Amino acid sequence: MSDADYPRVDALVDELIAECPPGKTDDIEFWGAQYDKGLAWAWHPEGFGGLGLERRHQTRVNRRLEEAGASIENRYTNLLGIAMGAGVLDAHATDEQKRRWLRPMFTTEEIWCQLFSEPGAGSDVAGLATRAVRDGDEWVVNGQKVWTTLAHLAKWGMVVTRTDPNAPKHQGLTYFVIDMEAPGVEVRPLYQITGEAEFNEVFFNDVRIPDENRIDAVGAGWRVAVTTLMNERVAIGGSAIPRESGYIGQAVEVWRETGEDDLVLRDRLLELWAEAEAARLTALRANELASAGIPGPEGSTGKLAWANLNKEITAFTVELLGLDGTLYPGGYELRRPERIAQHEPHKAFLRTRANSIEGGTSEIMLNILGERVLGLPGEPRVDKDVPWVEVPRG
Amino acid sequence: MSDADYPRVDALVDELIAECPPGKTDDIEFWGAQYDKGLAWAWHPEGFGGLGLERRHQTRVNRRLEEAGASIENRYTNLLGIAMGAGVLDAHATDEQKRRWLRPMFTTEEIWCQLFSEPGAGSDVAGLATRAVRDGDEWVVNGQKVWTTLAHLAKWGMVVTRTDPNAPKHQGLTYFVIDMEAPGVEVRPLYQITGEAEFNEVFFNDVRIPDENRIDAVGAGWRVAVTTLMNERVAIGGSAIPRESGYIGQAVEVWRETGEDDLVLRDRLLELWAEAEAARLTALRANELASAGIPGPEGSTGKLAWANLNKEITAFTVELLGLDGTLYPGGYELRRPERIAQHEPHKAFLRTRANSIEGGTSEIMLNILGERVLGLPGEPRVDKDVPWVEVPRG
Amino acid sequence: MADPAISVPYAPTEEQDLIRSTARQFLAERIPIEKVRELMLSDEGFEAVLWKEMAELGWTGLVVPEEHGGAGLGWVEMSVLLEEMGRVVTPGPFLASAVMATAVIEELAGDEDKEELLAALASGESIATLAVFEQPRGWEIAAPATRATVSNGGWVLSGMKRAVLDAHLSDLLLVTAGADDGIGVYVVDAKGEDVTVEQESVLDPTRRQATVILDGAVSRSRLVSGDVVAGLTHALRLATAALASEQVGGAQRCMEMAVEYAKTRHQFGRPIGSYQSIKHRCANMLMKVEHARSAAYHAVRVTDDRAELAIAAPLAGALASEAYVWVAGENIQVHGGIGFTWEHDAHLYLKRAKASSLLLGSPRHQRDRLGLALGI
Amino acid sequence: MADPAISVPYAPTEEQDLIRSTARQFLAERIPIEKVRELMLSDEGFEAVLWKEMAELGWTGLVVPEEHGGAGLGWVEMSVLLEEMGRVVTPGPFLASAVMATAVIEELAGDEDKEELLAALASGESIATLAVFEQPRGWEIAAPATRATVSNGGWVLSGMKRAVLDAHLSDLLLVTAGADDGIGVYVVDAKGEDVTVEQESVLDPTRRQATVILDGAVSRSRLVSGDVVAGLTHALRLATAALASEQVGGAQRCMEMAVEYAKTRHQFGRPIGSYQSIKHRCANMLMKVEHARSAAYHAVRVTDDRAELAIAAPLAGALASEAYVWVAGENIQVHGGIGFTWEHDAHLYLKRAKASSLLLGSPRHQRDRLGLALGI
Repeated sequence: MSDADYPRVDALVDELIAECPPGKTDDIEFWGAQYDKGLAWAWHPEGFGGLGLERRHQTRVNRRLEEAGASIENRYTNLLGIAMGAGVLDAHATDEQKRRWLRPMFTTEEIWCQLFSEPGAGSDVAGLATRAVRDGDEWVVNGQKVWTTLAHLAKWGMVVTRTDPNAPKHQGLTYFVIDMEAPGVEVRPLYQITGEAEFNEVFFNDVRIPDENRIDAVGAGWRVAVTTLMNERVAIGGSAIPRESGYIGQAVEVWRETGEDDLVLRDRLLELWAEAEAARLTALRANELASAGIPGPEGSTGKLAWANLNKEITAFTVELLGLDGTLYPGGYELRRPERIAQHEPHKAFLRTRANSIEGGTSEIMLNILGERVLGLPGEPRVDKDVPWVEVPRG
Repeated sequence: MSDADYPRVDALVDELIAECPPGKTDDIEFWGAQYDKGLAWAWHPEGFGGLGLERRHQTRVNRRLEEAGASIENRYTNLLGIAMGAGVLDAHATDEQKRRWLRPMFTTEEIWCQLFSEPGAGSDVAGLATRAVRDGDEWVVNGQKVWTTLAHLAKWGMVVTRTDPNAPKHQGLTYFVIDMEAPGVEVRPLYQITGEAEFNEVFFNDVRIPDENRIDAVGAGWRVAVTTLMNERVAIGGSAIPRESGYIGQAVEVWRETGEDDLVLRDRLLELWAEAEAARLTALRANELASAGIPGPEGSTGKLAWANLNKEITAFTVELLGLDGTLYPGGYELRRPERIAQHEPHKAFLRTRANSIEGGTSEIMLNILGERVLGLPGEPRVDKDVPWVEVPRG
Repeated sequence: MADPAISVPYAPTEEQDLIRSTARQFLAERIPIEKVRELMLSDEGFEAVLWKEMAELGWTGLVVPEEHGGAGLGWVEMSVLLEEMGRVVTPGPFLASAVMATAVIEELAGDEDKEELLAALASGESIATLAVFEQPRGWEIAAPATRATVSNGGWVLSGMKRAVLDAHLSDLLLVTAGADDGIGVYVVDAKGEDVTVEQESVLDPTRRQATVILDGAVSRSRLVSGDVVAGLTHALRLATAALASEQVGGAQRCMEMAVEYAKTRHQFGRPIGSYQSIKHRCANMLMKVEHARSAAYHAVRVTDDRAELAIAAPLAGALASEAYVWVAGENIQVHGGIGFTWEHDAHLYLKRAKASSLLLGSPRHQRDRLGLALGI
Repeated sequence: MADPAISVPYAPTEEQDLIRSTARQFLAERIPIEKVRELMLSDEGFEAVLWKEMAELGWTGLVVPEEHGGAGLGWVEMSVLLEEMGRVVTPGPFLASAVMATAVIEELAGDEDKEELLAALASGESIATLAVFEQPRGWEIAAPATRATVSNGGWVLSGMKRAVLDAHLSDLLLVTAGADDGIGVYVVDAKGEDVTVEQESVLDPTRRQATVILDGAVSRSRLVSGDVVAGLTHALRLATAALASEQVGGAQRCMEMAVEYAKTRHQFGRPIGSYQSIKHRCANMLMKVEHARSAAYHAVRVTDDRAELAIAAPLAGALASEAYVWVAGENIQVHGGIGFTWEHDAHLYLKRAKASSLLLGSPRHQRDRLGLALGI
């Protein structure tokens, strides 16, 4: 249905390109105009960067804008905002809140970050301990978050806090948008085993949030958080990449460059190639079936598969390098990384160790596949219906 | 200490050999004399086939008897009796019971079998459902046992029954020695995927056991069963075999016979060879340290390691055979097997699938390693302190 | 590396859905697992009447062009049918005749032979099988030791072929042999003189095979149009892709068996599927099955693109073989003792899985072919 | 196949227990993990004073005969010490000098050179390292491209060596080079003229290495007694066995870290070690570590039996390398996010494990050596 809308959308795109010629127009200005014409998130309501259409229209818009040479860099610069934050606001925020936050989010004038994980709450996000206590029209927040990308650049943070410690863990949570420039917010780089700091630790020390920045009801934080996590796991391992691209492509390159000809290593390379191609074809099939409205289990294995594969492939690539595998080009000076598509093999070997942890550990993904997809029973829960304060932690 | 006893033991052995020259003496007669001299289980008290010494004296006795050409075939013919039953009787039986059963057990005049597993109680042996109800000086037994070796040849069976369904699972069990020739005992061959029946199903239909055949107290069945299982798991994968023997030896043979020279398969063969040798060396080290009184974790990994290895090695050997791997020499006519040291590759591939199930599944072995050896916490138990009848089953 | 253009959609067509539902119903009614077990222990391993019924359903000529009396459908439809057969370890010569022999005839037969042979196979009146392997290892087909020589105007064959699928049920053997003018595929009457068919005792008794000895056997015709080795290779790739679909069907069923059992079987007062060791294994089954499915589906969708099939077929063969063997084995483990018994069906799948993984080339061998196609 | 006769018992002697306790105490006091981290980020990666203290403990000459100023102990004692060093990823040139260089001198030096060189190494006054590898792959030592030529009465060397362990800390380089009379090991002053030592940036910053360029560097003597290639090969087997013990120590420590964390870390109200996914992984860690330990212990117990060491060394090398890399990686997984941080120690072990697995031959390469020794 609504292919009828294509002409209308195309017209708006033509209009945008005519009024703000890509290349000749400042990016922020262009994105602003794109938002105003409802071409930012086509499925959003009119007036909030959308046209009330379906998602596929946006895919079409993006393709046409790219063809016209317009920048879609904002989707990367403000990844968490545009890919996840917008969805959360669209689903849970008031019109006033949307009006306040969506446009500068899309133009990248305000960068967003996500504040869920805590040292004590990794897989068990709902076990988080960051407290928010009401004080008149404000909330006072204390606690620590971790694994926060972009926190050092962000204006706004999506934060889940515990507002009722005596309620069962999932019920005592409330979701806020926090001003990362507010007093009491401290952001520290979190260096990882590669020597780089993609992430941050964020400390809240009596940070005050106006109640108007609360998303959805008090105690509804988990519901909002789930919306966010859904978008995240779709983002990871969901899309279909070209054949022999990514780390398997790198492994093949190294194989060819080194002139390696050991049949044993060749068989291993081909084994990994086959696994990677199967994962790729699975994503391809899942996407096609999903867009045809036939969702199936093939959609849920990507994150898990790529976590394993990336780890195995990069470990193998380092082995392919032989003695050179013991080197670490560039060294370990602790620094902020530049955003790059693909690491060189040694750093890739280290970086991919986290693929089976970040965005849901492989153990959790296996539970999800087992319980939600295959319908296997859950384990006995000791933390379900007890007040959060009484749940053993450490 | 007590090496002082060696001369005495040696003297008894010389005496035995002199009185019953091996080869010239009927085996049963010889084993009877061996028992009477206390050379059957040296660690048993005098009068019960032993001399009240340490186990290592028996090792010495066996070696000397073998050298003298005496048969130790009884240890195989009556494996479950001599390796496990005797230990149970020694630890839990009355002198009268020992006097009744030990000698004919050792002489193989009475074969023994073990009746623990049930269709509904595999890993969870203590969940067994076979009922024994007291009736005066007798017990009336009803139920079904499974995976019983030698049941079709046995005179006596070691059986665990539930005598109190309202007690928690471990407390309501009682252990008996049951006459396998008694009315109401039905033994059916249990055919396995190889087409052979090593095992039996045993059905009890109002079988009457005199109370004098009860081992240890009413309700003490679990304690006695544990003694039995201990001996079993030591038996499996405990002993050290020669290098490149067993299925890895077979794989190497097949490699050589087929003249296979694929480097990829060679690397895989060597990988398996290395794993098998490491498992072998581990058993060697464990045995040496154990006999030096230094028990360590290296003693507990054997069963698990060999289960995995036998499965992987035999699957690989069949692959080595290429198209011939699709054959099944001998076919599937359902039959009782003859006892043989090693199956041909195809049958071995099928037979070893059970290695990770029989005598404790690999999942259970991993739990044991994790909890008893590494001290990791157990899972929440839903069946611990509730009456057995209320535990969900199926 | 450029991506292959896949024109055929993954979403099943109505026709494909119909084939699936018909197949599931027919197999459930006519060859339920009890019947499979009966046939498994019989001498022949199959019954002619079932072949007749499959023919009436149009299965024996599914990929045979309509002008030759077939249904004129494609390999995607074939994969749907084979997936269903794999689910219930359907016995019989379907893979041998309707897939492998048919593909070879399509590739290498001249118009006359096509006319005659395909019609015979499609109608179910004849059963054919491929006799190409001579060595236990390597799955070499290009240089048969079997010789074809001319004798009073016709071709006669001498040699030995192994692992000839369901030869004892077949009327026609398609035999590769070398003649002075090179390798050819020769059509031989399986029941004819100077042909000895020795049924072997096989690991998977639901798919039989024989050693065939040809001692001056007369060939009624030979199929040599085009590049014979290239044609045979392509036909075997089609067979590999088709077999992969059957393997995926079997693996899928093993996963379902394991999951069903894990939900109902209790130990220590809990369904065993609530333990992570079992739950995660089932989840890994799902991933392996879906990956194998993706490879198999891809392969049967690119059969018209010979270069891509050279990649896709061994890819599917390797992944489907490994997935099926692994899932079938783990299904037994999840079932515990009962899964190791003859009376339980789990072993039928393990045996089918292991044998199928060696039929057209072991996974390692398939990866070698993949590497050759990729230039790795 | 005949079993090797192992005379050396597995039960530790009092002396071995003493070495272990001394090592554990010294390393805890002088090179605790904080110190390792400090050295890891320093230019040199080590401090001379620590070498002096190790020398005083008799470590630098542990396997050097007493008549040459060493402790005159065996490889079993060495393995005990290395296991302890592996536990705490001890940095420095110990493997290079006290193990590898020492073994080569023992094997190939004449009495005079032994006299002088071993005394210097044992006393800690000199540090030596082996410069044998030139190609990134293959770990080939028999045919160096580096040339040794006679120039005014002495030998001068030209060539390039890679992966020379701790060359920047060494006084002496033991360089393999080819001369007209065959391959030899040449002693070169590491700080001398015409020698360039370029420290490389390495994956495992707790064990440094350099590329060494020799441009007419003068050799003070050459070690050529006996069959040089055979001697080198044996020395590298001793090194492989010794390294395996270090790897086992590291793997053991990683397992302990994982188990400790699994006992205390709670998620969903339970210690994560109570979940089978974690518990079973720890159990598998135990099995792999014990298997690797068995292979390593065996190797250092048969050093006098050259034929058996040819089997035992690559066996230990392959198993210890694979076990360590796997356990170190899974230790990070068990720790989750915190295990991926720079501040946590887990990565020090992963880096040591991965680099060590490639130092003397990858597992695949070790298996190849094993196969050659077994005639497979």
